[in-house]
Amino acid sequence: MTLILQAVLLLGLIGITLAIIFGKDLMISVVIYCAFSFLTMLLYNIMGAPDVAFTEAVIGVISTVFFIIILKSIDRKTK
Amino acid sequence: MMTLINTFLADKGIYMLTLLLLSLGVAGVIVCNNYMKKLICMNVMQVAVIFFFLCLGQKSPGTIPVAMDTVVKASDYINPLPHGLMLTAIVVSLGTTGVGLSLLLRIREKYGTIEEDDMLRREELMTRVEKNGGKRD
Amino acid sequence: MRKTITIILLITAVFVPFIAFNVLPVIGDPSSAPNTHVSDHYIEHAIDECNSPNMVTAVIVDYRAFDTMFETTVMFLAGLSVIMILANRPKKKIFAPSSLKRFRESGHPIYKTVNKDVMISIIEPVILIYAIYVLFHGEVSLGGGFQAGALIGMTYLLDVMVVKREKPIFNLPKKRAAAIAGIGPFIYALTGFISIIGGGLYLEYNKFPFPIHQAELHSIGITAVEIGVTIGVAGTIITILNALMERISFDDDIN
Amino acid sequence: MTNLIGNTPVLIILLPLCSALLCLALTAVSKNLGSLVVKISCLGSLVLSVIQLCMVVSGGTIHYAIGNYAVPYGIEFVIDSLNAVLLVAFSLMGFLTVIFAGNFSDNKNHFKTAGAYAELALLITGILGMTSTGDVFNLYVFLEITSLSAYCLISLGGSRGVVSAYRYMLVGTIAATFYLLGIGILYATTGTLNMGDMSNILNEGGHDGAMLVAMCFLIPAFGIKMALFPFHGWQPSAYTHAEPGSRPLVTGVMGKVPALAMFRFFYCIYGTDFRFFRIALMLLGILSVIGMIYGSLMAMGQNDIRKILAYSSVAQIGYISLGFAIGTPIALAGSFLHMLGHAFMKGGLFFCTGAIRYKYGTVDINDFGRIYKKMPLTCGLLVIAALSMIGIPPTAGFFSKWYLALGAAGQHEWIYIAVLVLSSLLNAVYFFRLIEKVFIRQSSDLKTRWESEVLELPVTLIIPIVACFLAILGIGLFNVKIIDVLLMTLEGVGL
Amino acid sequence: MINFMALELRPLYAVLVSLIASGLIYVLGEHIRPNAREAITMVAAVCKAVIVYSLIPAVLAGTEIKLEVFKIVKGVSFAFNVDPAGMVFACVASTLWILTSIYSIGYMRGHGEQNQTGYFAAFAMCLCAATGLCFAGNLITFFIFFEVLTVATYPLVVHYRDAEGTVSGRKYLAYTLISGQIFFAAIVIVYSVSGTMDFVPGGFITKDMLPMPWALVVFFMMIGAGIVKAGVMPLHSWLPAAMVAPTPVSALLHAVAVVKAGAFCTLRVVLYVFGPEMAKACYGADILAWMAVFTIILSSFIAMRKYNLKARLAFSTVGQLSYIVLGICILTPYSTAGALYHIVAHAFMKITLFMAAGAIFVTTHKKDIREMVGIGKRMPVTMMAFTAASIGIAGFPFFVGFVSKANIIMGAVSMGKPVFVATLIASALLALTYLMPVVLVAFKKNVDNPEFDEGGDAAPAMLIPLVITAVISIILGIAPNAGLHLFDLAVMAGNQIFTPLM
Repeated sequence: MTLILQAVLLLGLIGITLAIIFGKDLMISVVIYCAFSFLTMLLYNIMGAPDVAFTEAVIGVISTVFFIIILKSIDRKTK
Repeated sequence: MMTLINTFLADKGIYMLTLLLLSLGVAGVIVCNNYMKKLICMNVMQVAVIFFFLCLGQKSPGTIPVAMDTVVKASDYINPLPHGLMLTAIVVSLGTTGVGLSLLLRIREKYGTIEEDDMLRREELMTRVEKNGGKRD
Repeated sequence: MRKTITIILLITAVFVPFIAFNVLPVIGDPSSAPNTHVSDHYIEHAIDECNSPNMVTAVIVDYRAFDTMFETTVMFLAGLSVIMILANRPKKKIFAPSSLKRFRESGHPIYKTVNKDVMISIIEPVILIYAIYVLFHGEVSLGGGFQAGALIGMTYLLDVMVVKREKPIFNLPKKRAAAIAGIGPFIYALTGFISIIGGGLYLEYNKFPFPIHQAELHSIGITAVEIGVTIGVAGTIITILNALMERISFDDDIN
Repeated sequence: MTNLIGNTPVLIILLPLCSALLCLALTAVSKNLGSLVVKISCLGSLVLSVIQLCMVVSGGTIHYAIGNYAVPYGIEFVIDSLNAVLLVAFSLMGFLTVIFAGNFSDNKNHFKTAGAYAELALLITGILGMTSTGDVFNLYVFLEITSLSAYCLISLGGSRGVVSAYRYMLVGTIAATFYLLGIGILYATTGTLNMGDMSNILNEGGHDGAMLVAMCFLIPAFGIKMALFPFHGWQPSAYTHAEPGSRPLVTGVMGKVPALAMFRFFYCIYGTDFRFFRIALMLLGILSVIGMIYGSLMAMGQNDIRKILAYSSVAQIGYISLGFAIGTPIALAGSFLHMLGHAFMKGGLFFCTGAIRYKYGTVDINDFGRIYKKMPLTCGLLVIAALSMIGIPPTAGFFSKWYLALGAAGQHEWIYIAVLVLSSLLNAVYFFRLIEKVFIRQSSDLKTRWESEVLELPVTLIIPIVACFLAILGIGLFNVKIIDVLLMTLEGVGL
Repeated sequence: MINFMALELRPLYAVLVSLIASGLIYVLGEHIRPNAREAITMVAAVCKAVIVYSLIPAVLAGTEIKLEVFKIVKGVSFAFNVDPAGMVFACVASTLWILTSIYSIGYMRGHGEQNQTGYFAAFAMCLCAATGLCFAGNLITFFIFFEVLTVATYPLVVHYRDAEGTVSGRKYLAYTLISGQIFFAAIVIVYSVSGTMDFVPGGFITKDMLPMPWALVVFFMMIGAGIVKAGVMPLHSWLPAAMVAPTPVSALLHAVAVVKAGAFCTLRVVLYVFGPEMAKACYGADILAWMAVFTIILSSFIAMRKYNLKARLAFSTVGQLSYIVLGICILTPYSTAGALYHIVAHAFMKITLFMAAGAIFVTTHKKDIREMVGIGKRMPVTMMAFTAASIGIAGFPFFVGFVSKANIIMGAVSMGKPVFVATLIASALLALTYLMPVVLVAFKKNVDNPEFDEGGDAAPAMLIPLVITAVISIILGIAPNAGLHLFDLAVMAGNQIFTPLM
């Protein structure tokens, strides 16, 4: 059962990645990267790695904040 | 049906999806025109590898690797080694992201753009200027 | 065109071998190679060898402590690199609070209902206490030095991003944070060195020259190391955050 | 004291590490203390590695288990004769670079200087660690330390440097990811991370598929890191625009360490019994042959001395991997001899470039005309290093080429000999162009930053130049001693 | 306790003396006065000559002088082995270094040359390499010195640092480096098939090691380096191009070190590596001999068409060097001795010619033969020496050229090769046709060229060496063994090679 859940979450991650690659707005990319990070955390938890999940949770927040700070000084729109 | 899917997933499916994620990440790094997106894709790539390692450590009846009792049996707990390794890998990825972001900021300041094709054009121009001894043609 | 070819090559290179060879173990198989050879030893001996019920902690700060030392160093290195790269940039004001200031002055409803200064000053100590809990409880339950450090970093992040105070809750500006981030891994390295003084090999906690029971020595070692990691990680995150936000510059503090 | 000597493998790495960690804090105490500590620690590391080499030569391979855990459970350092020799060369190069770098630092800003020193020390740490570790994951961590500090050092070289560093970072992270994936597959097959243990399990047989798949990831990974031919895209601009003070180390040593790791994987872990070994060698041979020709051809078209040297590195890495592709002990020894020699040649050439840049502020070879009258020592090294690159005896380059060719002849790979000859002729074209420019071209007056009647350069610039000069000739003339030491390890692993 | 005066160590000293001199000149170079630079050169030259001469008695007595300094590559030593053939070349090189040094001092000062530090340093380096070549005991030692010689000559060729010099420097490098690298590949192949590299009189390669087509390929790969340096057509074109260098350099190139090193390389490869039997069996010697014949005739014709004196002499060198190659390829003891002795003969004659040409250039700034009408009036001594050397080149009896050519012809006769005999005789006549006009023009009666009325002969520093060499070349013609027993050495070398076969 966990495997199916993992597969579904992975599919979600793949979808998010595609959205990031093809997106036109960097802010949206960054925000859905935050979601990506959250899904990853869930996934790690399901796989029985709470330590890694904990770390990923913290890191996900921090790196998203980093990204957003950077976005302040660069153009949001991309081709 | 359920067991069939489970067997397939356990055998190949999860690995396939992980590798797909990895390929997407690598492809993103190569294809994306925007340096910021390249950086995000780089993170995706690293997550895929971390995921791959954690897959290796799964054990179907096992619980999380925190000992509940003083006497432990190996088959009761999930393999802790990949977790340890991947903690390191995550930290490294955070470090790389930080460095990448600061480089990005710097590039934006020096060149005014973070798009690959603009950059290439600008670099070509700079090379030509350098060749002409500082004069623009 | 070149990119397309690269990607096609890449995907073939990744998938063909996997389809051609059945090289990976079945997920969840308790008898697969990665789950038997070394890992059994870690699971079964974590408690008696390292006095740490959390096997992951046992692995990262005892069995493979050397890796973790360099992992912390990587963090320090990242922080250092960020300030080196961003040094000599034109100094600007901290923009995050000032941009929020617009919200505040325009009378956004959120600023009317919640006094965020109060809120933050309640949340921050809680997070800090949690961080310390995670730090010292790492060998028993989830967490460890890295998470604790990241939490401390998060506290600072909240502090500088949300609140505009005269003095932040801990005043760690500029390069001082980087210097502190360096001290963290140094504590780690020093801990390892103590066991050399005690006559053992590097990071051999058993050989600490303290007259205590062996299991306790491991606890002391792990705790010391975790403190190092915490300092390193917290320092680094604060450094990077400062550098990215404040656009710190080395120019302003020429001694 | 004896206790400390027993811990040399780890102390060699700890010294630069601790100095780097404390560098910033010490600078807060006193202005120049941080950089001084880095210099001293690099010297200490050099001394220790020499002691360690003596120990290895007399007493055989050193196994150092960190934390005193039994082998597959903890991390292990394995110092065999190969590592020991390379450690001496790399730490010497590190020490020289640290001395050299002082001339390019910002004298007004002590913290920035200290930061640059810390980066350099960490780069040295990573390089030394990668050389001595015996654990595949530990190798990854050191690889990341090396890479991260290299990204930073490259980005410090001006606005072009930032872009080069960014591109290198993207490619380098792909390499690191592939490496992780490769060792992941090997871990999935063997359940261990220790190199020796892994080798034992893999050699029981039946793992050929997994080994092949892992190899598919490992070759690009190491290829990118060492700038082997099709993966070299990041390298020329990165080497060109790296921070001048650290450039000798970045260009001279950084590419060699992944080559060593590659050797470890294919010869020490996989072993020659691997079913696809010959095919892999052939592939590697083709790549290195193309790389040798391509690098030399590209270098011929450049005017910037840094670019010339950067492209020539692509060719020279080809020499090293050619030795791996031939695979007999003598060819492998040639490969490692070239690794040592090239570290000093390329490092030395960049020391010269740095010195010329320091004194006259130019890197265009068209401006080099007749500086040899003002800087005979620098130009002497420039010529010796260039001749060594071409492979004129009695410099180091000739002898490594000799062993490579001898190995190729032993395996009846005549085409490799032809390529070696062709490549050295192409090298000759651009290096003699450089020499011609240095010695022949008349030039306009160049402004000098350093006026002294007695010495042509500051002492801190002269020391590395003289040391490289001696090292190139020394490695050449005493190559048999080095080869004997190298063969202590290589006899067992080659074809 | 090592005996520092031991016979075995002397070849090493001979090499080191000039190496140290070169290093000293380069390092001190700009900081010391020109006198000191020249003094270093002279002292080193004399020391070297003394060391080399001191070895002659032992070699004549048949003593083996072998020295293994250290292992240069795995399995092979950096070895010196003094044998008669090497001794001949070493004597020539060290003797002529003294004379050339005196001459260069005069020339350089008289001409006010630049870059003298580099000049003297590179010159000493060349001599170091040439001596090393003579005494090298195995292929790799030989190759090391051979390449050092190649590189050390380069700064001399481009001495003037001008466009023309650069072009000829490139040409020189292209020829020598390519052939040198191919030589390297061949050495590797030879070592890997035979497992040895020591020179053996009579060769060490057998048919089992290298079957036929490969033997020829490897033969030419090895010989290529030699014949490029020796200027055998069609690989000669760097040699006339290198004429742009100052005259002492040309003298060095043509007489003392470089082309002779090529000829010597040919000798070593044909007779000491492949050996007469193998060289004959793989047709290498025959092909090379025909190439030499072709070169001898053609170069003479080209020389006639050149009016620049140095260029004419250059083509003369190309022809004369092919005598040596031909002598080696006839593969008899006589011709080998003749070829070796021709190294001596040609060295003394050609250096006289070049020194004379240089003296004319420095004194009157004339390069073209057509402008030299009546120059004998102003520079009688120089032109007398020139005449003597010219006659010697043509091979008149009682001149040194006769001895060597007679030996080569005797060898050709004994092998029954009438074409070679005819070639040698024809070329002697051709040599007369291109050198005599110079003499005739110089001493033309009834012409009163106002340019040559006053001024007197060349400066003594130039005049003395060239008179000495001219005199030596006459003395050696009358008594081939005079002084250094060079002829005996050459004959010994020939016998050593062919005795085991007979």
